[in-house]
Amino acid sequence: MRVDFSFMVGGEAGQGVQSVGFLLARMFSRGGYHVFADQDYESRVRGGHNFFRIRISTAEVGAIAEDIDILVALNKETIDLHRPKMAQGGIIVYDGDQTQGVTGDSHLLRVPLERLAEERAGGKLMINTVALGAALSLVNYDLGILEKVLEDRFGKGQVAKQNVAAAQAGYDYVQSEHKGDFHTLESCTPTDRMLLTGNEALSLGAIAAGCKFMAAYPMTPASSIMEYLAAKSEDLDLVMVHAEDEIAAINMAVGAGYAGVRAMTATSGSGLCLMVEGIGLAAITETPVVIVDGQRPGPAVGLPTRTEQADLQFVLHAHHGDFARVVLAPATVEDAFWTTVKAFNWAEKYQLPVIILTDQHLASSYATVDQFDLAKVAIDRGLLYSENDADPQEYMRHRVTKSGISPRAFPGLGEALVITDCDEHDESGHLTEDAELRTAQVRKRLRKFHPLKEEAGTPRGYGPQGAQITLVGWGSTCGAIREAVDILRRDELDVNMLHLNELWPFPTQALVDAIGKTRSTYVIESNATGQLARLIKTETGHDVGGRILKYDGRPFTPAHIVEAVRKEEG
Amino acid sequence: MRVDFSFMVGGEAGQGVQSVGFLLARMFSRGGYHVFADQDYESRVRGGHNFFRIRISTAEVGAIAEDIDILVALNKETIDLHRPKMAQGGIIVYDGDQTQGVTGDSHLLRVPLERLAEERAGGKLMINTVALGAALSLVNYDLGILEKVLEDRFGKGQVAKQNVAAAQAGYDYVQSEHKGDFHTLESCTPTDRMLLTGNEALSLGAIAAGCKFMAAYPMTPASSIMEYLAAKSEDLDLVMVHAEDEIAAINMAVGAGYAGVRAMTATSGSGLCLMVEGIGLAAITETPVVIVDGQRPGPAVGLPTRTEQADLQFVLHAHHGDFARVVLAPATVEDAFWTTVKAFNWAEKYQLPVIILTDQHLASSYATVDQFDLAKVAIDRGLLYSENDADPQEYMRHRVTKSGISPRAFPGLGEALVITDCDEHDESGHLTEDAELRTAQVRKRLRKFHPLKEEAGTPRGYGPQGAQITLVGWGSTCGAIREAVDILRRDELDVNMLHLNELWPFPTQALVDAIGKTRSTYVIESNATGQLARLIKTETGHDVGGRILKYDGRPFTPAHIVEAVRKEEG
Amino acid sequence: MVTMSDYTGLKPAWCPGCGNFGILRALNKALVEMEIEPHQVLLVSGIGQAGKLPHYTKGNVFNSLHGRPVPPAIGAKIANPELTVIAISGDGDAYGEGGNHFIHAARRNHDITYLVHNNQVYGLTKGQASPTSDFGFVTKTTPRGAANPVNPVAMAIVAGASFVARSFAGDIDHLADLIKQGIAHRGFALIDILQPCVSFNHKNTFQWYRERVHELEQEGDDRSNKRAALERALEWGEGIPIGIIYQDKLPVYEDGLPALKEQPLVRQHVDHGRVEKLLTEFT
Amino acid sequence: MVTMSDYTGLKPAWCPGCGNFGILRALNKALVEMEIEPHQVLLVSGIGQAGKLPHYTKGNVFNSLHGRPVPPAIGAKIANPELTVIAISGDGDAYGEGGNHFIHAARRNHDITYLVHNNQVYGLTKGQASPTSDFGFVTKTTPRGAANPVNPVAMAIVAGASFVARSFAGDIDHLADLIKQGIAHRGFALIDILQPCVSFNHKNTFQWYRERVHELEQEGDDRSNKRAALERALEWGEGIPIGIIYQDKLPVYEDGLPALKEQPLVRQHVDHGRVEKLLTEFT
Ligand SMILES: Cc1ncc(C[n+]2csc(CCOP(=O)(O)OP(=O)(O)O)c2C)c(N)n1
Ligand SMILES: Cc1ncc(C[n+]2csc(CCOP(=O)(O)OP(=O)(O)O)c2C)c(N)n1
Ligand code: SF4
Ligand code: SF4
Ligand SMILES: [Mg+2]
Ligand SMILES: [Mg+2]
Repeated sequence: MRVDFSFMVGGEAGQGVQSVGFLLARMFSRGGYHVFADQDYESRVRGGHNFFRIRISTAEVGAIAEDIDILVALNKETIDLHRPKMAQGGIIVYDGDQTQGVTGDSHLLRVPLERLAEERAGGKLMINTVALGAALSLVNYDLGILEKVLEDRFGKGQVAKQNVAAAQAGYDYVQSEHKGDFHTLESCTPTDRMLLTGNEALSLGAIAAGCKFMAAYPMTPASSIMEYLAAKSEDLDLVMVHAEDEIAAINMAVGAGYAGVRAMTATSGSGLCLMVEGIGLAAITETPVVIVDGQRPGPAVGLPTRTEQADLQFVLHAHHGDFARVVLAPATVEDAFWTTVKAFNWAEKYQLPVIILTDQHLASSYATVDQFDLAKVAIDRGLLYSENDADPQEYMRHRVTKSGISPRAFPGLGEALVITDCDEHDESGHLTEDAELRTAQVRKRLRKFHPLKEEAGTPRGYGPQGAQITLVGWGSTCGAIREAVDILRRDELDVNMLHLNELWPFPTQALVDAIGKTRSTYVIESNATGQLARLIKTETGHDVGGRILKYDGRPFTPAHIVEAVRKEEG
Repeated sequence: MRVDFSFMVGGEAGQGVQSVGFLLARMFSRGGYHVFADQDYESRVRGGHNFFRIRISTAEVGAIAEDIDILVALNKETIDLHRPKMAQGGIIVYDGDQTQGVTGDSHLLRVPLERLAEERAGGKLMINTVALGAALSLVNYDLGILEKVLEDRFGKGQVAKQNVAAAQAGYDYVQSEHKGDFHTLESCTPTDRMLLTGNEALSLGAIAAGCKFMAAYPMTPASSIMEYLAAKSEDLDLVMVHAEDEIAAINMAVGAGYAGVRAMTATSGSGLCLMVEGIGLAAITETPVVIVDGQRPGPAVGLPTRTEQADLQFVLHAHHGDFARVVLAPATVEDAFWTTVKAFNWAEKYQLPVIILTDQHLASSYATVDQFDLAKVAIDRGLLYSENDADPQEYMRHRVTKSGISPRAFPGLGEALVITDCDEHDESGHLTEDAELRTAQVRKRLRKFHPLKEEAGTPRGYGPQGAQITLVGWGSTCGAIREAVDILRRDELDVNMLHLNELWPFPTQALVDAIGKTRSTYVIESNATGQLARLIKTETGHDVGGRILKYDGRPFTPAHIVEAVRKEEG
Repeated sequence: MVTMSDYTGLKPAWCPGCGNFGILRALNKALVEMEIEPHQVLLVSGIGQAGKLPHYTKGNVFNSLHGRPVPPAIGAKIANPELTVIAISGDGDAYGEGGNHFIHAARRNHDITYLVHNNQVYGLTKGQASPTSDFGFVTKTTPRGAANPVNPVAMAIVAGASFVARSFAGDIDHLADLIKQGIAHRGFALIDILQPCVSFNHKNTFQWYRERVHELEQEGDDRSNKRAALERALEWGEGIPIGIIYQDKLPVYEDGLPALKEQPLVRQHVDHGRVEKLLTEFT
Repeated sequence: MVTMSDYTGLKPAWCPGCGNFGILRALNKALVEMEIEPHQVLLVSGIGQAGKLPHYTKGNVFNSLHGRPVPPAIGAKIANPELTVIAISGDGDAYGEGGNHFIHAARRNHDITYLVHNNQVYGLTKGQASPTSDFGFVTKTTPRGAANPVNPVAMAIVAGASFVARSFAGDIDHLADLIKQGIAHRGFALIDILQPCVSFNHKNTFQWYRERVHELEQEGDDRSNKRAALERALEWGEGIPIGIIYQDKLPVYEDGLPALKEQPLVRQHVDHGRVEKLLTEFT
């Protein structure tokens, strides 16, 4: 039988919500479960209300569930807010000694977290680990791997030991005091599956693709990419520059790209606004650069720690003038790795800016994935100039070719001078005002789009081909839509999914084929105006009436989608 | 009989091409002619090749012609480049003494410009005015008003006098030495029509609309707006701040708008890239601001002194998140005035950013227009809060209303505190993370779009309704398309024009009506991908196949359009 | 009479013990003591922990973009010079993202007061290095230590600010007094405020600052001597001077604007008679 | 052997008599005398008259956006430290639009040489005020005169640059010598070059500068004393010092990058063995 079980850990910022949540997720991923977990936090460092949701399953899982089986409540607010979502037989672990005013009995299990932490694990700092033990105890989960998990996190030593003691205290307490049901979760076959966030997968993708240079300015939810690359810069021989602002960041990355190194930057909407001119610089100088935009609700600063998908039309059109670009939107944590590898290859192959649209939800959600097979990471640097091919004296960076792609040389690596300009230029790269040379360069830059469009993949389908109802989505909603398809099919609705992780070049034909055949189509997006629906209209002429939109900063759940579709389909 | 006559003045930057061109245009506008003139110059201060084209007519005229009747060539390059475009019987005035290697006889009239300037007008500086006199002489134009025209330009005094002498010298020389035909142009009834550029009209529109604050950073072709407002700041009690960069510029303007003053900024594509975040700031704080984007060829710096219309999709989508905005594109010099008045009204009425899309061609082209009737300039400041309506303690800047519009109060003018935030906020303006408040504010901001769309006008038609062929354009191409319609109709083609100067809200119904009826539609734009055509597709579903595109930085001529249509229509 | 309770705002979302509480209190105190009412004040802030301050007091509030409080503050001041305009930033906001506005607002000497909560770290985004982080300060974006820091007070003096001061969030009276002087000063007044961040800066703590700050002897000290001021400004490390480091009368940008001579722009209306005259210049 | 003719580029589109010609010549002279070949040089410029310089000589060229030559220069230098990277700006480019990059590149002390053609005006856009325009300088955007100017050399010193110099386009030998020293210096080297603009600056002419510039006595003068350097830096008006105003050995950003220890990034390849190890950290 399929196990599908949900935990939630809630409390104030600063109480260690993230830590318990992560450790729970890790315990189950080590134990062979599939895990999906997401984070909800406010734009503050202490106080407020944060929570971490973990769903574990024996089958693949790509979205959170609405119901909570076990809620670890580090404060009363958590109980008040989330009690209505407790599943039948669900249990709320909380510190009854410390939490005043909790009424009613249902779901509640009092565990003296603070007392146990002080008595058995050396202090209040351990409260959250006691809670972790309590939660694991409620599912009779084997604590055998706990020590290793804690050592991996805290290093071998006193801290790890204290944590083990704390968890054991919570575990033991529940085993002896809990009078209700236990939901036993046996370990499955342990695997070497990875547990990581979208941003971690993306960062690994960049590193695996040979990215050697990043410049960025901190901004949620992109900062953790900077921080990961910075942390690994010594071991992996790469450079991460914390720039003075986003303008500097993208221009540095373009400079490094020009000099021959795979380079990237990462930011969110506001920062992207400041990078727009740099996108045009990359376009006209035909310099490869990868730009990660971790979307969050806008306009402006909006909701800084929450999620949205309302940058699509912006990134498609950011910058004046006509030129080719690429916009990719990873659908899952695993996809974040592979999409990033593709982004670096296409940036160099087509010598243009590639934008990776991710969002806060994907960036900070954890999922279990099979270890990335690095043998499959092919690095394609595109057309390179070699002194064997042609006289370096005659090298011209922007030579007009049939494909629109001119061989790249790198400054200082040979005799060829690499000349380029963000003014319109001639083939040699020197500025020109000539009408014909201008026209030729514009055409050349646009022409690159044809082979690119050829190379682009097809959207991801799910469910039977030719179903009557198609749910169309893009980016981080993939897991939720997929699961909604499963649920709706169990309802006997004939539904499938079409999910895009390449937005530009747009997979026109695939959309035409899919939408042409369905009775009803729903575009599902985290924004207020239906930006993908608009793009579909522009590219295919199809006006998709059905829109399931959400723009409150919270991610879609499968249940939300299911309900919306059911309502429409009667 | 209709007079339709063209001059061109050409030479190096620094030779006074602009000066002669302007004076010629002024002489004819004073003399009662309709004038249209455009400028072509390179991104350099001395040298290179510049020219100034002046077309005069007894009927309205809104575009330049391809043929030149009189060419004033201040150097040999001018002759080489433009001789092929001389009309039958056209004449090239040049200084035969100074210009070597001019061969052939056709069109050429040697006038010793330099010698006459030195002998009769006190020096070489007067060469170009001698040429002016020579040109006027060739059309037997009455020099009576010359002195006044020169005094208006140079002030009463020695310089004006020398210029008169110089012009007279050129005039007399031609009268006595020219052996060929004269093309007599008699003065018409003098009028008080204005002769001004698109940017001058736009600046006047801003001033007339009560704009009191501008902040900007120099950038061709927007600098002349800054410069005009700066020049008039003392007399008209307004402030023009030359900011450190475009980011500062738009943010200053938004600050002034928040404080209750009509405020604007102006730039071109690259500068606009830097203003994108400020657009979102205006959107989420619901602050009125007018942003002029004088388009030029991109991407990036592109062709800095030339023209293009490739910012449309960019300004429609600039910034992450979903919100309402306005995009207007003046069609003619006269329209630049009225569109700007409208821009300020809409910005305040709907409390949002309004973008005026102009371009280098319109910005720097001169046209004659009837004096603007200031009695028709209505100023509508939109919904304002008054202490009589409600208790200032209860004032909330972002109150959720049915129309989406909340009354504005201004800080410091009363007791009401005006609170706003570029984070998502509640009605009072304080930051919030609440999902419902967020949703309500997003909807409110989008809702304003409905009354706006209602208020929007219909595109400008020309030619008979229901013609078989429709030419669709936007912005500065209006004059050229209009004239192309006239020419094609004389060819017996059943053509009309539909011209948009409001791009967003998009006049969907008007387009559907117009395109639905025609046999063939051509979208005419100065860009490489057909950005308006794309917008039409998105908004109406119609895929306009016919595209007449130009992206070499040079403006459309009627002849170019005529030829393209003829080719398609067989 | 204006009292402290007139300046009670929303409950701060700052960490308990944060230096920002002292700054908030000092600002309120200064405004109360100057008898300025909330509706006469405009607080323009950026994004960061510091940028939230305006919500926690009373006044007109324009909470602007990260790095950009200064330009809208300038725009609003020119629109209505009757407003007491105070811009509020964190160190990242002011000297990182907003560095260009900082130097040019100082240079043009706009008549605004600028409070920078300098905790030498990015607080809101959770602990990355800021441009004022001490050399070698290890953070997640500078795992091998931060680069040379910027010296904001020296920078402001060189850029042309006419009032440059430093204070400490742990000394509310000192800070309130400086804020009053800054508001009273005509021209650009920077007050760089040493502000402990208890969550992310475990080096520059209350204790650390307390051991180092010393009040400048204001008597007998020529505040307007730029060279001497720079000497004071460069002092950092074992001793950190607080107080007014430089003050002079310099041309104020707004004084050069003829349009502001008679009344604030916001109270003026367009005079179509004068526009009519402009039109005739084109005939 | 490298000769001047190796550095012949396209014909300049500058106005006859422009100070830029002298700068072009001095740069070529410096490169020739240092025996640097064109393909070893990377010239990164912004937009403006100054920004066109790279087209008029020989080398690798990245002609970048207005105000932005410094960041791509940094990116390229880190990608390939074997390149001699020279950034080139006008005064508007460097200190106006690019002001933030200027102070932070100086602060982090990146190993590039920065030539700023300071004509105290916007040349290419036809004569608007620049951040270095003298106080009261009347232009079309400052009809009542420009505000207080920025002092770029003082700014660079305060910001943290380790080599700060001023020269004059009218003194090619002096300038060429400074450029050589700037290139030889490890760290951020600013050379602010007084450059007459014959078309738009009729105040600060060749004559005007000639009457004022005086070479700093380099002997006996402790270049690395910041306070003394600031004294020199603040001198402007009747006398304008040229030469190296400040020089010191300060930590260089690129020296703190372990990835650059063995070979330039551009010659490195990703090692999937090492990536594999990273993957296991997530299991
Ligand atoms: C354009 C842009 N870039 C980045 C951010 C993310 N961001 C928000 S606050 C902040 C820095 C906060 O540091 P500081 O200004 O020192 O303020 P503090 O929180 O320390 O008071 C950053 C980088 C943003 N909101 N906008
Ligand atoms: C983002 C942006 N803003 C403005 C411009 C227009 N622009 C080009 S050069 C320039 C200023 C030139 O002055 P300076 O940097 O001093 O160089 P100079 O021409 O005097 O050598 C400006 C404002 C631009 N190209 N890009
Ligand atoms: S993170 Fe630091 S600056 Fe921010 S509130 Fe907490 S203590 Fe204060
Ligand atoms: S405008 Fe000035 S800076 Fe530009 S080329 Fe001419 S003289 Fe030189
Ligand atoms: Mg800070
Ligand atoms: Mg300059």
